[in-house]
Amino acid sequence: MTLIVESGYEFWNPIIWLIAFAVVMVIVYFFRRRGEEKYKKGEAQAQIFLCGEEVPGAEQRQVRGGNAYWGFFETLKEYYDVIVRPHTGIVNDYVVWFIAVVAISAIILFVVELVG
Amino acid sequence: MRQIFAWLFLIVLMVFLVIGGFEMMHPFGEPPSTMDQYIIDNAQEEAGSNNVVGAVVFDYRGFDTLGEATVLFAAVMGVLFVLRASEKKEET
Amino acid sequence: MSKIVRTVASQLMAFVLVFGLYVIMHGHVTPGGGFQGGAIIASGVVMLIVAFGSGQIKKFLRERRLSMVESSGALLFILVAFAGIGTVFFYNFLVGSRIFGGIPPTGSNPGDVWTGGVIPLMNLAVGLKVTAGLSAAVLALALFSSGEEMEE
Amino acid sequence: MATLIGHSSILIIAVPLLIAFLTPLIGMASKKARNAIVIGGLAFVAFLVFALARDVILNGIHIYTLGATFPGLTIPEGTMVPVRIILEVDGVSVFMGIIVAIVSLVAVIYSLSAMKGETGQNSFYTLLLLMVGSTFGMVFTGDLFNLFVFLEIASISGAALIASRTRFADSQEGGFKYIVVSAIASLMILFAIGLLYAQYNLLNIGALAAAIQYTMLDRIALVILISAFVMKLGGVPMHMWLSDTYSVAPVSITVLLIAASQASMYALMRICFTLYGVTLDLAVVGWIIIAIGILSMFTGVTMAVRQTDITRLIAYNCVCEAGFMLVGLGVGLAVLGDVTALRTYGTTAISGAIFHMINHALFEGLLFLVAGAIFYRIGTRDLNQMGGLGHTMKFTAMFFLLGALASSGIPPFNGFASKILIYESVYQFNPILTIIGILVSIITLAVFVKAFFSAFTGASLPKYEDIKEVPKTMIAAMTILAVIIIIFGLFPGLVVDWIVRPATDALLGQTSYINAIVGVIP
Amino acid sequence: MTETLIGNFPFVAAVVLMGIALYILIFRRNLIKIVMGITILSSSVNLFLVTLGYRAGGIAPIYTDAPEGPMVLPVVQALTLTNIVIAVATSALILSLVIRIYRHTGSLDSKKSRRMKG
Repeated sequence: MTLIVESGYEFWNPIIWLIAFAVVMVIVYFFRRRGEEKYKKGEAQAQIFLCGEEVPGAEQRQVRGGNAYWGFFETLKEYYDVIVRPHTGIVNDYVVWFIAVVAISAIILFVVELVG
Repeated sequence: MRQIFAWLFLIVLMVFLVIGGFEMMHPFGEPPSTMDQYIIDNAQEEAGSNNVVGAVVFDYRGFDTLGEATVLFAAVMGVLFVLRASEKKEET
Repeated sequence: MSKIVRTVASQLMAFVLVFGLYVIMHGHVTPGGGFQGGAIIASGVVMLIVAFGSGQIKKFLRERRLSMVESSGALLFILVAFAGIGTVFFYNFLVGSRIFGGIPPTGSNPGDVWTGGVIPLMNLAVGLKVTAGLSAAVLALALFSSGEEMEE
Repeated sequence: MATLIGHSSILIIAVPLLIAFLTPLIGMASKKARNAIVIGGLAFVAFLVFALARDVILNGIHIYTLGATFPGLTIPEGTMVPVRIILEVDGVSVFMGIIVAIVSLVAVIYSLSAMKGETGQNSFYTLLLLMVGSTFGMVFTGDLFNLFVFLEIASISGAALIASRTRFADSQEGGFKYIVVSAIASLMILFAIGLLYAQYNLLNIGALAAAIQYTMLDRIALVILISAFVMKLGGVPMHMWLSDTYSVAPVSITVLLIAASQASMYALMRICFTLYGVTLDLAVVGWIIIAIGILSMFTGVTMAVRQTDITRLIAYNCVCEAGFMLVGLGVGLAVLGDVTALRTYGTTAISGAIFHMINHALFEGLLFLVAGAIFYRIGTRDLNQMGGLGHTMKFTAMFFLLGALASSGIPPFNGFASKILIYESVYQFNPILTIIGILVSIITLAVFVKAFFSAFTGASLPKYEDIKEVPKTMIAAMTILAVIIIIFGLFPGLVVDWIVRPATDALLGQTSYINAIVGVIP
Repeated sequence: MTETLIGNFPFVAAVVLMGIALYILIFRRNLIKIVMGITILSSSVNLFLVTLGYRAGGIAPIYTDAPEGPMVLPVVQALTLTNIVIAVATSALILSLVIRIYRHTGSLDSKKSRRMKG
């Protein structure tokens, strides 16, 4: 009956972690306070500044989900070509994969038995 | 490509099952019967039923029959549920 | 379908009902039981649907009402199972009692219907349930595929 | 109370079925009475589950022989083998039972307003109750064929529920794929059960475990069983049905489908640890399961990054989380034979896998409920159409953030508590697996950052100006899961000590499981 | 060898039937044919279960006016009955789903009628 999760040779106690987190938050808040009195609402510094251009509307400012991580997919293009091709939504292929797993694991089991 | 691999895996699976069926199985006609022989002997006293299969279905393994009736109930409910009229639109 | 088919089907339905009820009620003595007898009667209903068309059958038989009958049959079945919970769930509490309580002599014997404990009751419940359920499923499929409107 | 506890294992299965048979009759009369009896029955079942869990953890395995003269009579006079169907409830079973109880209550509460606009609600609640009862049956039964029957009930009712939005083509397609895959998997399972029956003339798991000799037919049966159950829980490369079905089902059903997949995971554990145990050549089977787990983690998370459908994204994340459990399970299985390794890290790996199962059900359920709330309000699942919803749907946004952090293993949430167990135990088995796991967790965080920012943050779009927060009952359902997640995150030690360790010991205690059946010859 | 080869032939017949069913499920794209494949698969499992319970020269396990001789095993027959009902239920539900899919997409081909991939 303890608050500690023993895992092999390590332990994890969220209470200690939370205390440390709270201390860090207090320090961060202290630093943030020092800059706050320079901030005044309703002035130019509260506006969005886009290198002098006028700010586009909400629709254009939105980052679409499809556009996120563009470089990630560009880098891993070959990997994604390989990994997406089996995902044909055809139900027959699902059966093929099932039979493949059964056959391959059976072969592995019996090969190991014959060898060892 | 897909055809070749599908044929290959299917043939491998069939070979395993056929070998098992030929060689490893108990010979056809004399199965091991420790549990079933007890049921055949005692069905008349315990369940009071001449039909031993009926005794198994409704007494010894009656819970399976409840599940079986539930499967049929679920399927009929599902058929009526899938083929129902849905003109009453939701507000989304 | 033609008039001959309709007449023959409507006449045959009585025999189908009698045979199905026989199979259901003698399930603990002879081959058969609730599922088999229910399937027989449901096949009779399917024969009527084929002969008269689902539009005609719809007038006096709706799938919703059939599913009501089915759920009451399932309810009867599980209640019979619950009735044994004084000792154990699914306990055959009627063997040796006054209702269906006869115990047949060991070995080969001419069967006696008044045996089996709860098995005849369960056969009846399952027969009711299977009859209504299969008829409801087939009727729903026939109505939908023939473009009839379904109830909610 | 004692008699209630004595009969609780069957009542937990039979009461949902009874209410399911009653629901169409009551629903004709009044909707309020139907909802009341559904929620009341499930609350009663949940109470029974917790009482049974306390009893099992205190007093050991709970036996219930159906149809015998008294519940403990597993083997009748005149024979040496069990004849009747026996419910055998040990630590793992009650652990799974707790998962199903929580999840089913949440699903019903959520459905109250999420399904209000749909037709055919009587059939909906009937099928939902059938699914809950059959999932309880899967985790409580001690009989192989009974397991198959309950698997079939769960598959059929689940497929009908997935296809419940009949005006969308893709939901019909998802239901079709689910029922086809489930039918094939369960029929192969029945074939394997027939192989076992042909040699030992037994169907009871404990008696089979006592009698099994690992002949060639046992190997074939083992392979078929493992592959079929892995297919049912959605491990790569048999995961493709999962993203198709989870993404189109009503989310309250998806939460139940997660519980059903967890029940398949439980069946896999039962097969590997209890039925075969140390007789199977552990390293090979363990490494097969580890390989499937690694593939699931990597494929799931990399496929999740490129999805633009939010429920599909979370579904692929489910595949990834299932991979973590499979890896922990496989490591525990691979070292089952060697006592020192088992005591050093094998037990920890299995506890991590078991602890991750309930965490998985909780936070994936919360994420799916949030996605369903978004769909309920704006009527689309496409991330490209969303944006700025956090301005109006504040609770929903907070719940999504909570679930995302828990799922990607950020301290102090519960996902971290179970993942660290898996990491450190697996590290002593093979460091590369741990490195892959941490990498996968990082990509998981990236997945949810993408989903959160494109759905909730940003300037509020004009077309969603009038979007309101979702109704109270949906908020309540999500709040239940969120509170449980926070509690599990703050006090993981209590959870591990109270339910996870007993489950692990029950899973490793094959001899006690067998003796509970075979040992009590009158 | 040969007598086991001859004697165990019913098991192999069940396995061959299962092979036919799996062939249909792999290579036939028509949804109705997929339903037929599932039905044949369940029939093969039923055949396998029934052959498991056969005893040489056995009679039906019913005591009403039973002739002399050993009785075949009753449990597998109960399992077969359960599996038959389950197969009927499954095919009914799948057929209703197929009807819905055809109404929506106008095609019975599992490749043309799919909406979700990737």
